[in-house]
Amino acid sequence: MHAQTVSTEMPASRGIHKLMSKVFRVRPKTATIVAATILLLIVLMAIFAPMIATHDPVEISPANRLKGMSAEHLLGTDAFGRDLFSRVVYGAQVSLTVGLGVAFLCVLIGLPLGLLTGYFRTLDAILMRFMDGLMAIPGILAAIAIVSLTSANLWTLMIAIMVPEIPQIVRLVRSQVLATREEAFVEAAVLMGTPTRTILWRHLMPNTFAPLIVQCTYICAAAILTEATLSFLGVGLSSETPTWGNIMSEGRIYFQLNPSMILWAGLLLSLCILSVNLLGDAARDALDPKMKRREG
Amino acid sequence: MLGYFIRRLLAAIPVMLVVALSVFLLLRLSPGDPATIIAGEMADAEQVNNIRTALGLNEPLHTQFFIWIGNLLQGDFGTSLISQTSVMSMISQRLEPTISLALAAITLTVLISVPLGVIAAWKQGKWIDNLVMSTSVVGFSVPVFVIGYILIQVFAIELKWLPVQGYRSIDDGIGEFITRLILPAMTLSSVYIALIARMTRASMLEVLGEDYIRTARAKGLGQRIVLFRHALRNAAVPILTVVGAGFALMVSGVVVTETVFNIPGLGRLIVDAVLSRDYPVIQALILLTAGLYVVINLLIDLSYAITDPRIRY
Amino acid sequence: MLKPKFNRRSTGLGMLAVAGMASALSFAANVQADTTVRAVMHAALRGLDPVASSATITKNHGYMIYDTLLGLDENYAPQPQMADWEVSEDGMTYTFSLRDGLTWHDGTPVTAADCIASLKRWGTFDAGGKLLMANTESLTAVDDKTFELKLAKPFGEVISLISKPSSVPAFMMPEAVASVPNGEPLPNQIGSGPFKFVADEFQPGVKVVYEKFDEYVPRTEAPEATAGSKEVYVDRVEWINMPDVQTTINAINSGDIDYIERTPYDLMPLLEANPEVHTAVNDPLGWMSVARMNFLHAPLNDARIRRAALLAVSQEDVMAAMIGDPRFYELCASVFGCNHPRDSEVDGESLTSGGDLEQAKKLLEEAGYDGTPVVILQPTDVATLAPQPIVVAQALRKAGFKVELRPMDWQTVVSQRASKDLPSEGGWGMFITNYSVDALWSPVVNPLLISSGETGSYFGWPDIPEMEKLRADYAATTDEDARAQLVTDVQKLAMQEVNTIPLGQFKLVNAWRDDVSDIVQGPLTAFWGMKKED
Amino acid sequence: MSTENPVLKVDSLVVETDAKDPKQILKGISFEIQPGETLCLVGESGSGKSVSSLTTMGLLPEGALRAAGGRILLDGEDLLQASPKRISELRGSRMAMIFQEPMTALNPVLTVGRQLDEVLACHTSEPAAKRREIVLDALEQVHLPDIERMYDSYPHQLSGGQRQRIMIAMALLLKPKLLIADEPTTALDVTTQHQILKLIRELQEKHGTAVLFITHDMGVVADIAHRVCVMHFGVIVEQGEVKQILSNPQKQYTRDLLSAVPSLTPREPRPQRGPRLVLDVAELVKEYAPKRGLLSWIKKPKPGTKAVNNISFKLYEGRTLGIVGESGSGKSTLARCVMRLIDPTDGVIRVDGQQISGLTAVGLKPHRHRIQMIFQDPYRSLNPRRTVGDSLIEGPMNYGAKRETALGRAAELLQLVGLPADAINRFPHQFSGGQRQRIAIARALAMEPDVIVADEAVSALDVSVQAQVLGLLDDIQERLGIAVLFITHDLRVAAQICDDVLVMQRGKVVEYGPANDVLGNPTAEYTRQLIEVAPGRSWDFANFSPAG
Repeated sequence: MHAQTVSTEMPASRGIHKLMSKVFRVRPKTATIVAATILLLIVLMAIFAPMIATHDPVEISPANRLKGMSAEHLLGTDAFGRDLFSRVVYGAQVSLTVGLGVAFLCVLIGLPLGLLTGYFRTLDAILMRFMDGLMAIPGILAAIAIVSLTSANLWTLMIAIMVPEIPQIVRLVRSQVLATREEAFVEAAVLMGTPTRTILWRHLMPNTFAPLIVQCTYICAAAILTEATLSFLGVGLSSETPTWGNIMSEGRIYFQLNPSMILWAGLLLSLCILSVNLLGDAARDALDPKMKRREG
Repeated sequence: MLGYFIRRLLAAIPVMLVVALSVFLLLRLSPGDPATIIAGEMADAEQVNNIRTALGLNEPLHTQFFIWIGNLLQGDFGTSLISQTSVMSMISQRLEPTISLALAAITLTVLISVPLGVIAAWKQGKWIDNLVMSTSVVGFSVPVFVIGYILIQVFAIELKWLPVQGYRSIDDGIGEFITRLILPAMTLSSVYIALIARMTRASMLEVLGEDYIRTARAKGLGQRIVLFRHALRNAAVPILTVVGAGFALMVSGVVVTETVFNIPGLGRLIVDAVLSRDYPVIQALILLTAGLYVVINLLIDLSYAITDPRIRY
Repeated sequence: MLKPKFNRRSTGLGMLAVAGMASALSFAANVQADTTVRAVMHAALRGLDPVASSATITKNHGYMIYDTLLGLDENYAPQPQMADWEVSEDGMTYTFSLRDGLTWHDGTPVTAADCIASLKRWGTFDAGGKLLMANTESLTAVDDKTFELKLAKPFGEVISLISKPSSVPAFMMPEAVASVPNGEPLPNQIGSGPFKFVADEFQPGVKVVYEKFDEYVPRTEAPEATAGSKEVYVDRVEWINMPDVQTTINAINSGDIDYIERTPYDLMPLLEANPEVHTAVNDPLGWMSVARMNFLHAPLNDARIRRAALLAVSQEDVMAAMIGDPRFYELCASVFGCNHPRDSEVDGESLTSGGDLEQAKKLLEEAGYDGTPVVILQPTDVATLAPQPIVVAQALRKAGFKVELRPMDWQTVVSQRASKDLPSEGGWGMFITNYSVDALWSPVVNPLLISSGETGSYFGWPDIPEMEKLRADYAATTDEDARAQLVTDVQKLAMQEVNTIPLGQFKLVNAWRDDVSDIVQGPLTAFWGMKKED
Repeated sequence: MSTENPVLKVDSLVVETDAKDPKQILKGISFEIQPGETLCLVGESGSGKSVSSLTTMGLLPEGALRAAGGRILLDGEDLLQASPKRISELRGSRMAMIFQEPMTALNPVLTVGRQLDEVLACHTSEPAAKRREIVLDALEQVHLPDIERMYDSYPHQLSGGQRQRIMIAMALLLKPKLLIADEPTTALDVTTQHQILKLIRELQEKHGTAVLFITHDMGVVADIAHRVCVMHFGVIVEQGEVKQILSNPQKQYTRDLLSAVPSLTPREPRPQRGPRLVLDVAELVKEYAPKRGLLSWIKKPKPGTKAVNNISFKLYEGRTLGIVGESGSGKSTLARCVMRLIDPTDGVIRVDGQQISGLTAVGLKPHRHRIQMIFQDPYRSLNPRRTVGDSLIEGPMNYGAKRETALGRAAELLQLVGLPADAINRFPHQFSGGQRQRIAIARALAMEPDVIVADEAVSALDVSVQAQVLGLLDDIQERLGIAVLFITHDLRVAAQICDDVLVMQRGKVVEYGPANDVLGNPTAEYTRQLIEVAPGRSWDFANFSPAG
């Protein structure tokens, strides 16, 4: 029984999604609430950045560079004399845009592809070879190549982070469809003459949502991290656009002299990812039918 | 088993073709021209064009692709455009540090994360479970380079227990080799430990609910035997799968760790190659990692059969 | 800021045994019989052909394994190195005589034929070399150790070009090596310089290893810049590439490396607090940061708009953001760089006095600037090139320009600046680079002044016949007064046409551990003359 | 018997959920078992019978349930007071347990011998060679063939019956005083079940073991029990000697339970309703291609497995045809072929005269609605995310019905299957299994089919619910004249509902004819054997008397 599921093409990678979604489990409820609160605060900070920030985040003032904390510059200034507090506040915008944008676009592209490959065997055979190929390219390498070979703007950055994630979504949806299409209620729909597109849309798609939401939170967290990593490697966004990644990347050489230059951006970044991960865990607990059965 | 192995290898061919083609197109269709980089500051158009011709960059795209693939099939990965050394030798120079780092990290990871995961599953809901699980979420959430810097600051600069950077080959003495590997391996494994501890816990929880665990308990077996002999082996397949899936994570970590600790490995080679548009090196490395990914996953699949007698290929 | 902590030993709670073991182990492996200098250079050596490539690190590599006919002394005056020279009465024939004892690394003697081939090859790559060859009628060997250069017309720069250290020095290679076709790699790394290249240990992007060339016969004069004795006192030199400056600083503080070629200015406090590490400026001339505009496309094809851009910029801002520490930069409006005989800052006053926004706005208005954005290529991965575009962009915006910063890695800048397309279609409007001052210091060698339009001139392709005439006049005359006047004229014209916007002159800080000594001052890091305690 | 010292004495045992607001699962039950005696705990799902056994073994799921009161005395020792270490010692040596699912109760990654050996290694200090001897002897005692090979086998290499024998061998390895058997035969085919029950009885007599036997199957009770405890919602409703309970139940609940057990005697033949042939299956074959090896293109192809091998039958309107067989007989494959959920390899299927076996998906659509299906698992046959109403109108709307019309019809159908009209706006998880199966029936009816295929439609239900659903099907058939193809492994159910019966074995027809003839007077050896081993065949439960 097990052997059968394992022995089909590229099983290890195919199993990942099911597994990934299994990875995250019960969290104490308070952690979820704290996570949601933190995330909400970060979102609010991003939205109201113009009101919260004390300075223009890109306004340089070389005479005031590398100043410590003061009333004028709450977190001090960076190597260009830009106000760190304002940059950190504005940085939330990019990180959240990248995280949410990548997750959303991945679903937008991956969900239909996954539904179709899960249902139509011939399409599956072709498309999944392609997806296997994409998956075999380590994401970070693809991202480095895409960003540095084209030009680094928000779109290319998001595309670069997205490309390696899409096959993951396709696989997840596909495996979900493969499992669900065996369910009796789908067979019942076939017997009632329900057209295929309706079966896909009405019976199969809603059953992919639970794992999809969980997966999305992890993609979101991973995207935010990847943005920071790309900045670290020197292939991120221009520092004209403040992001937590490039704040840390530019501040990292001052790590021993003035740790606060990366501390705050790093702390917010980690808190943000942590919250998203925790919410993912919570979503998983809430949506996992197995957990429900156990409770019931 | 052999048949399965061969079939899987055959199935890897289209995968590798997709990889090769995507990488090739990505490189050739994006802006940036290695010839201008080689030519340097003062070169004029004619010199650049000479270089392009000498490098074969003036051929039509498909010709370039087939020449490349043809050479690949003969085991020739080409010559670096920038340093004019053979790509094979560049890769083999860089292989040892990366492999040492990866193996050290995996060893560290398995030694730490599996027992942690087992204990967390056993003590589900207790404080130790919560501790393991929350630390592992943090492990995911802090960028690898931050972890690296913190470890350097604490263990190398403040405590001076370990060297701050660099790699020494195992030929230079095992002690030096190991001391220089500890911090990078810890850095690299931070994410991995988190992932595998969680997977182990999840998989163990799944297994602990199985009937045969109840049977084992009903037989009056001790907790340790139940956990490690009966449960862990059955939980192994998903854990192994994640070990394989973590390969992609590992590559990302390697690139960053090698930069932070100045380890002359493949991770840095690829970043350098991308930044200098060294097409043959980029192509070879991405193909290599993709191939490695396929092979690792194949090995992992084969290892299922060792842990689980039900699986026969 | 936190105080750097070097000598403070934290008291570890337990695990002392582990610590002891670890440090014992690391000591054991550091003991080596030979003296090896481990240096972190400013970049990784990739290209190995110092004539075909103008990369600075490749030039440094060239000075390790190759020698030059002539060198420069402390005062930038040409001195004999491999050869002595004589000039004929009419100034049209130069005779070079090789000194005794010169051999290639493979043991064969250096001959006049080798040098002629090398000069010819250099003449096809280097802009100065091209200029020399354009004025040369013949290069002929008189005997094994003597050769003649005959000029076709009067030309005053023969010796200064052959002795110049930037951007491509005339390195001498064996004839077989020098006759390799353009575009192909050098067949080997055999030179006659003080060091031998260890090919087996070369790891592109990681490490280069040089060994002392035992048969090298140094000159007897004291070492001075690229002239004088190049006697080597260490057995090996290793250039180690470190991509992370933080790691580099940690490495020199912990003794893993001996020398840093370019110390990150902001991290100086970490080194200055360590008594075992010295820091100093060894190249008094240093570098110049320069902005270059694209003369082909709107809006920068209008001299008034280019001038407006120049007026908007304040060097102080650029240098402060880039260097920070005022000890290591100075403001300099000369297109030739400052602190040498040919500097002139005429018409660049606004640059050194904080910019002149009012005048810039006025000029923009006069020129009828229509808001076409200035596309600035912005490298993100090189510490000494990343800050300038950001500061310049802000200055231009304040003057009323629309600016589009296009972030990319430096290598993309290198290939994109060759594009003559419209800025909106993959081309560019401005990029910023750094030049060693010795590559800018005369109208002849300064690439930014070549104004021959789309052929022959540097990226940006200015077409200013008047400038070409001034440069030709300069090259042709040897009269010092006339030359001084021409320097001023060139500066004036360059400021009017804005061949470049000088952004300031800065110095590189070298750092080394105290067991290294006797470092030769000069335009590049010399590993000859350098001593290291065992 | 009751005068001896009981092996197990459960006294006022209370088990509740481990929560802030605990709910009692066992509400103070008491019973005892004497040596050599078999006590059957019988009850429907949720009665608490399994919880009693798990509590005894100390295997209650931690953090979910806990024993809150009472005593469990094993040989006079209170297990609820014993330390976990002591319980561990007792498990396997003094008390042992066998479980319902032989397929999952053995560790799949360890050899059978190793798993048996562990018991000895853990509880005794015998040397390895001696242990092996004991294990082989135990395997011998449970009548396993080829015990040396068996010793080194992995569980997946054995059949369900063999695994259950291994479990029994394991349980009895140290000759425990008490054996707890929790539904040990439920997952097995009747033939195997018969053998396992025989084996348990044999070993019990041999060793004088006390057996606590948990089952929901009255047939098994009749065959094996000395005494019976009937449980319902955590309470022992009634206990006594088996004869007494079966023939003279005191409590209404027991009576209902017994009455719901279908009789093995076929019901009276019903009159033909009409001559209309609604389903005609002729020479149907479903062959699965052999697994293709690497060298398949050079080797001669191996023959495939014929899951359905040349089956023909006819079903007239208003009639019920039962397809009966053990697991693996091909009956479900047959049903799915008839439904065209899978494509038959060969043969003809006609629904209402229209051949549907060769049609494409598009060609099939106009005919789909004539034949509908009811699935086995009521929890999986309804889309959990759609309301009952949405599920009911989906089919009619596919065939052009207006939403309002379809909804109206759905409400009528819900009423017809005995559900309240407001069920239409609710979601499946708000209903019990029996109710869901009613909804599934309503959904099938909404399509106004001529034939309904019911694939093990009642086998997942408790016996009382099963009786209700069967009654409903009968009623609907009466009213609407629908033909039913009823797939079941349960001869009792088949006897109760079918007009005709087709017995399948390994894809082939063994016997086909009117139910009376096939079940009442079987001609085929296999059919006879099936009836022979049906548990409780000697008792007529509904009439509280021995079968006539």
